[in-house]
Amino acid sequence: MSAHHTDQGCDVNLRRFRWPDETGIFVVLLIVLGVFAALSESFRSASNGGILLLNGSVVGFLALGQTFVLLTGGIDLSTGAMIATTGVLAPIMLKAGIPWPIAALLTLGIGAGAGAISGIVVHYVKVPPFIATFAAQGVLSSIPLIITGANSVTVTDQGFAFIGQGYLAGIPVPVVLLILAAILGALFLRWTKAGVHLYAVGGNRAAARLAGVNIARTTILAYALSGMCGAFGGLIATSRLMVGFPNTGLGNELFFSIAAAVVGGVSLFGGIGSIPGAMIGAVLIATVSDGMNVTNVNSYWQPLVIGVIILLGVAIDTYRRSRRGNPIRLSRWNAIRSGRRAAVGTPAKS
Amino acid sequence: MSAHHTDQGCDVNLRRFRWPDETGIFVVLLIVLGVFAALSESFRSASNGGILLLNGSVVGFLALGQTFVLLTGGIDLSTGAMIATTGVLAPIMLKAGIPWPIAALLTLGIGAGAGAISGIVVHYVKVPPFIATFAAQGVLSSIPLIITGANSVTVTDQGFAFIGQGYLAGIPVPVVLLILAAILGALFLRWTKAGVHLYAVGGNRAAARLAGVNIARTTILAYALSGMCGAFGGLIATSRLMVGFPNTGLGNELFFSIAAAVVGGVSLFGGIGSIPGAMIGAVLIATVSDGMNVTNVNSYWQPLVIGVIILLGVAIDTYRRSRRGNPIRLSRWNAIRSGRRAAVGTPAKS
Amino acid sequence: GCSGPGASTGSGGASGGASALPANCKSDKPTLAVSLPNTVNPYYVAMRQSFIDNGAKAGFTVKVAIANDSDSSQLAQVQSFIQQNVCVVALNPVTSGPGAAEVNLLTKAHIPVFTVNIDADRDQVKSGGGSIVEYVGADQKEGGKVMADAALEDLGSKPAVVGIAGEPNETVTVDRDKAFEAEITAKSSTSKVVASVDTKVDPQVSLQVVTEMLQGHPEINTVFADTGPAAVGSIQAIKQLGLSGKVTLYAFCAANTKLDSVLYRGCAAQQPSLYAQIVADNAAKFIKGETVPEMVFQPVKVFTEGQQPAEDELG
Amino acid sequence: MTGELAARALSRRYGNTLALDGVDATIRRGEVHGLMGHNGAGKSTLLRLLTGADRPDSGAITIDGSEVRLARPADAHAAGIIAVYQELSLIENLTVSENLFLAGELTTAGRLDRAAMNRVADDLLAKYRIDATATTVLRDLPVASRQLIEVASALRRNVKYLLLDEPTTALSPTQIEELLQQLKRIATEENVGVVLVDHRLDEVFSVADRITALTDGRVLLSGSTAQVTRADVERAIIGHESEPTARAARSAAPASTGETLLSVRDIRSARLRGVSLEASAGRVLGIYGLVGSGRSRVLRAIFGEERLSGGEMVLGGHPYAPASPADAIRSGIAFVSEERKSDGFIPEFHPRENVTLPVLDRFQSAGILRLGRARAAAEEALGRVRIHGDLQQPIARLSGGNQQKVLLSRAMLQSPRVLLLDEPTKGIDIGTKAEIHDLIRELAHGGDRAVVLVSTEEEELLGVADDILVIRNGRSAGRLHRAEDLTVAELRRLALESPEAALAGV
Ligand SMILES: Nc1ncnc2c1ncn2[C@@H]1O[C@H](COP(=O)(O)OP(=O)(O)OP(=O)(O)O)[C@@H](O)[C@H]1O
Ligand SMILES: Nc1ncnc2c1ncn2[C@@H]1O[C@H](COP(=O)(O)OP(=O)(O)OP(=O)(O)O)[C@@H](O)[C@H]1O
Ligand SMILES: [Mg+2]
Ligand SMILES: [Mg+2]
Repeated sequence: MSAHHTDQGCDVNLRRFRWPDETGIFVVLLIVLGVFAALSESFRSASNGGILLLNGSVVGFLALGQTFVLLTGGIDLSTGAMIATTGVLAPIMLKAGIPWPIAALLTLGIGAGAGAISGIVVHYVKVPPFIATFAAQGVLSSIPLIITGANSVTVTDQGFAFIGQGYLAGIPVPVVLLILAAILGALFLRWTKAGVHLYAVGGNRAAARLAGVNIARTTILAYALSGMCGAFGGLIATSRLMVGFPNTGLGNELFFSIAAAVVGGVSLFGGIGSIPGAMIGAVLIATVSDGMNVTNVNSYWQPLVIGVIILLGVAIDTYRRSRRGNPIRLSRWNAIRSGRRAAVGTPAKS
Repeated sequence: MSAHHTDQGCDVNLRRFRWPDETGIFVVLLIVLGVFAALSESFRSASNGGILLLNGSVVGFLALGQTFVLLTGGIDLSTGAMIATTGVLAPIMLKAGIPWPIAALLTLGIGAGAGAISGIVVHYVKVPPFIATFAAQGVLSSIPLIITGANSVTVTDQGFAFIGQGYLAGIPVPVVLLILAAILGALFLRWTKAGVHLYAVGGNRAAARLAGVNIARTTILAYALSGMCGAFGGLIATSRLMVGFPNTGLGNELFFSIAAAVVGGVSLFGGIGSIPGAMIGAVLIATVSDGMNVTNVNSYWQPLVIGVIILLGVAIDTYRRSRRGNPIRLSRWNAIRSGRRAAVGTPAKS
Repeated sequence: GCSGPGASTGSGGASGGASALPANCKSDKPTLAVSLPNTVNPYYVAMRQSFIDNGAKAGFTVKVAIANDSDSSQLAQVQSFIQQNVCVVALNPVTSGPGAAEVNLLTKAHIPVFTVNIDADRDQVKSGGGSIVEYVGADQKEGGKVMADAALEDLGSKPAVVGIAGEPNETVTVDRDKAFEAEITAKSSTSKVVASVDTKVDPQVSLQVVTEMLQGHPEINTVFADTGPAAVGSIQAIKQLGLSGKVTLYAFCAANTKLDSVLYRGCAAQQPSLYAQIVADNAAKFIKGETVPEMVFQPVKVFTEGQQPAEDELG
Repeated sequence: MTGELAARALSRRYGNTLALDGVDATIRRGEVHGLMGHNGAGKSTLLRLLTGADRPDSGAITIDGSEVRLARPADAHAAGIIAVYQELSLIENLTVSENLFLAGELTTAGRLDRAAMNRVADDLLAKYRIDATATTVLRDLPVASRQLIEVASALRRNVKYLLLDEPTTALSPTQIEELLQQLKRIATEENVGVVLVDHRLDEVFSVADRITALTDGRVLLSGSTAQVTRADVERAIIGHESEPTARAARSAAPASTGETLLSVRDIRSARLRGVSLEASAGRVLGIYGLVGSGRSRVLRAIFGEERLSGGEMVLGGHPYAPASPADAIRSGIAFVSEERKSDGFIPEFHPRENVTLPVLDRFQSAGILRLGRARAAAEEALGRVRIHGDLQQPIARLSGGNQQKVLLSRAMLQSPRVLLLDEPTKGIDIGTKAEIHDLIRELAHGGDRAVVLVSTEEEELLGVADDILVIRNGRSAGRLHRAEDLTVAELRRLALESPEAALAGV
């Protein structure tokens, strides 16, 4: 079969140890952290590390959920609006006297359920995910306004503050929750059937179906997980302020969550990417946002700075991959756009 | 050749006349128009028709530009921010004494140039379009804030009002411009080599390259066109208000432009879709927005109503296609996700 | 303190030339059309309710349109008002520049316009040939000024080191920030503004960016939040960083939030319901041919320790 | 213990095409059943219906006499029916082992047992002599290996009926022999009913117990291999008995010894380690080598698709260094790639549009396309190869062989100076194959054109090519062999020998 040339030393090395795909963007993250740390003493403080992660936790959860959906080749536009809905439902339940842990679980359930409905629409009604979740976004951003008449709902049960303001072993609870969820998610993707099926459906839906994968179940599961992650976001947001606002999460959150996943190497075309990658992407975005405020970057410049940093980061990552000498991997995007459809494909040389 | 059985009447009919792909969503549009007209007398007035189209013209231009990019399998997130940038650049040029027609042309050129830069980054730096245009969005939304210090720039040249407020043969100029641009765009896609190449690149990048398509030129062209359409949007927005505001276009415009294209049958995966479809999608979205305001739908309910109408519209369209007994098109999304990669593959009948 | 309806700081005023008014004004229940930026901010929720109630009392059919913070939807809504040939329009522009274009359109259609809360850009109104019957709103600059005074008073001899939790993209809020800064530096040469962040008028965003600002500038002892939602987020940010007692907040008032003696020590409130009421009443007068003042600057209402602004007294 | 899977009057219509028209067929366990037919006859469709990948319009599927409803592939799997489809249906972003076990993963206590799966996968890879490991990502494997992996994946499952759609197209002769033996063994020893779709009579006759031939969606012939002759099958497929072989045709039309059109000198790239060749006008140059030896890469390098690190090329007397396929096309080179689905055609384009894509320049005036002229030219080009199927539909809906014909006519339409063909008759039926061989030779021998042909099928290579270059490990000996001097055995020996030995030897 295809020839191996042991005289080509670098090939042998390459085979012996391959850096994981996430290395590149992780290095970019380290560089960005380094630059901000050099610029600002306050940025270097340990407490800032906690705050950075804390402030990034909501987008982190959304990015986590988004990853499941993106892996199947879908997209979830409703994830920000899910924060709005669950963020007011939780305090309403608390007002009704439901103990906070139960209210929190119910909220997660509602998030998963609402997500599952998107999944059902995508799979059975066969509407493109963009449209199905666009509609879900509309519904989920109207619901809290309608229920509350645009008023905020104050949380009456002080225990609920634990979710957003508590600390476990010195780490903010939202960060602990996110880390746990990300680990569980990564284990799920790697060590369960359903996890592999998510990749399979996104990689080649038709082939997955022919192999006997239950596409319906897989699709619905992905959207339900994303909905649940959105509900985590809603719980954290509301708990941090102890007030539920009907328009929380309707800002940059959605965008940032998709961007985090894509920066971390998740393909919008499905089938490629990992949770560690998406989480590194989310931390990168949180770092840039935090760093800009800590170092007092003028707000007019902030969109530009974040855009440029992310572009540079991804470009560096892309370049690093191209240097690995694996032509098919030259660029992940090329691999996706051509390699994917193009089976063996052409060396990405265009 | 394969056997034809003329005794199966309906098939013979099918062959004689095939409704274009856009029919389904067009019928949906007619139904929505009908419902609003039945609900509100003001909606029926002729002048409302003009206003509806006028208000839809900016999103229409963005959807037009977005279509070119989506056809190549990319996405342009910077199109709303392009409105912001070009919308303040134009009045600044006018202030500098440049005659308005020249300022308008320069603005279009700047839009095309900025778009081309995104295209260059996508093609040569091989960064995913989502990231490249996300960065462009950041840059283009910072620029006008930085230039103006968040102040609006008043248009001093009254002639400039023609672009946004003039009428030609009783039709608002923006609508005339959009119709002209859409017709030119549609002709371009069908009757020029570059147009065919756009579809080819989105349909199968690797195969297009092997068929001699210049991928670089095609990609850059698509983003440049989208940038130019964004600049049209900026000109219209500024001319309608006679003031350039650095935040214009950063709201729902981007989302609506993508949604319009997708509703009209343009695939997010590239290679499928048409300009008439995208334009019908844009008019549908404009109709729903306008109709909700004219019939005084409570603003809390508006996101829900627009989401549900669009979902129903696309679902009906999908269903209609599935009834055509055309297995590859059973569901557009399926076609894209499986049929595309799986060539003849399996009929998507899961 | 607060002055009663109709208090006028402007001069001149206008009277309704009954002949020039739209036909609709002569009907039994003429239409008062209101366009508001959004209804996700309790401020505008209060304003809308007041327009509905007081407009009806003043004999109007009230039509409220919400622009969802988009200039272009607001323009569309104004056009739809023109179509429907309403009697009078109360306009709270999303932003003042585009607001001028809307005023000009309405003037061209001979529909009288009242601006409320946020004025339309006067230069553009003038150059575009439009006219505004009356503006009703708070004196933004005064709001910033009184909060600066309160901060300096509470600090005693210490200089104020200020971080602004602001909305840099709106002229009204920028006015508040500028007035705050001008006052604080004028009165105390050692005081200064060291940082400002963009809160996007969202409590959640405010919480995030204010924590980050306080991280980056441990020397800050005073936060000025120029909107209610920013105040909500700032309070939590200060509390959760354990800076309560070290950092004091002055703000435009947050909804449902009581002031205290340690952290949230002063706020200035606008009174959206009152502005709406003044507009409704004066619009009724105007179409009857009476003269109304051209500018109504309502002073802000100041709250301190222990007080809680009422439902409709907001930043 | 026997059993049977049967199609009863199955019909399936796609738009204007009646792909199956009342087909009856019976597959018995323990037998190999050869399914043959011209391109577009309905073979793949029949397989899809039998595996629940598609549903019939009418008719029934029975197992051991009782009707079953196969709504989705999972239903068929449950009944022990497993298929290997014509278009590879593996998932490129997954590893070999994930693919092998997809939807049938091994778990212990709900957790994937990756170690066990990798073990089994490695065993299978060793058994089928596939050069890969369980954790290789499929995307990085050559087509032949994927094909074998797919077969292996089917065999691994609990299978009663195994349906294979052209499993041998991408394989080398030795791989084919081994595969066929495996199939025979599985049928007899494991009592599996095997359906083998294949265009090569030799292969089918060597293993099949029973043969069914489809024509235009109808069964034209069915019987045991003892009863049916090759001539019967040929008649069923092409309407008459097979024409004289390509080899005979060549001797009938001797090639000229024209001037050198393209000369390639010692080109190198990531996996090419020095290849030289000369293609002369009026001659067909064949390239032979083992799978993975770099044949496709040589063609791609000439076509501007492989980044070269050394060497040079001369085309028509001028230095030639294409930066892209577009350059190559402008220089008068045409290429048919070996993987039509991945980089051959644009799936949503109609055959016509696909055919004219590389030559749109010709139909332009004042920057505007003359679609009428393009259409006429495309129709003329498509007319040269008979296509079964609806040309008014996207090419993705044609049968595999017919897609290949479209791509061949696309290359012809370019009227290239140098035509590069990589496995041009992959999946093409016997009747058309002969026509295509004639076409290639006509094209070359017409005078001022050169053809470079890569084929895994030795008979084809020996029959069509005038000269043969052997490549091994990305290196060529630089010595041409006269095709008429060679035999299949010699070819194989040359391919295995080191280039140096080949130089010294023969
Ligand atoms: N999804 C589809 N949509 C439309 N037509 C189809 C589809 N699938 C197959 N056909 C048509 O059905 C007919 C039979 O195709 P099929 O793929 O079964 O042929 P085949 O015998 O396998 O041919 P080949 O030897 O070329 O693989 C062809 O005319 C083909 O164009
Ligand atoms: N790892 C890879 N990187 C880049 N391209 C690959 C890779 N694997 C396969 N390909 C592509 O697939 C084609 C066939 O793969 P293979 O490695 O077998 O090529 P080859 O060496 O030319 O083999 P053959 O001689 O069988 O054609 C190549 O032309 C190449 O374009
Ligand atoms: Mg077939
Ligand atoms: Mg090959």
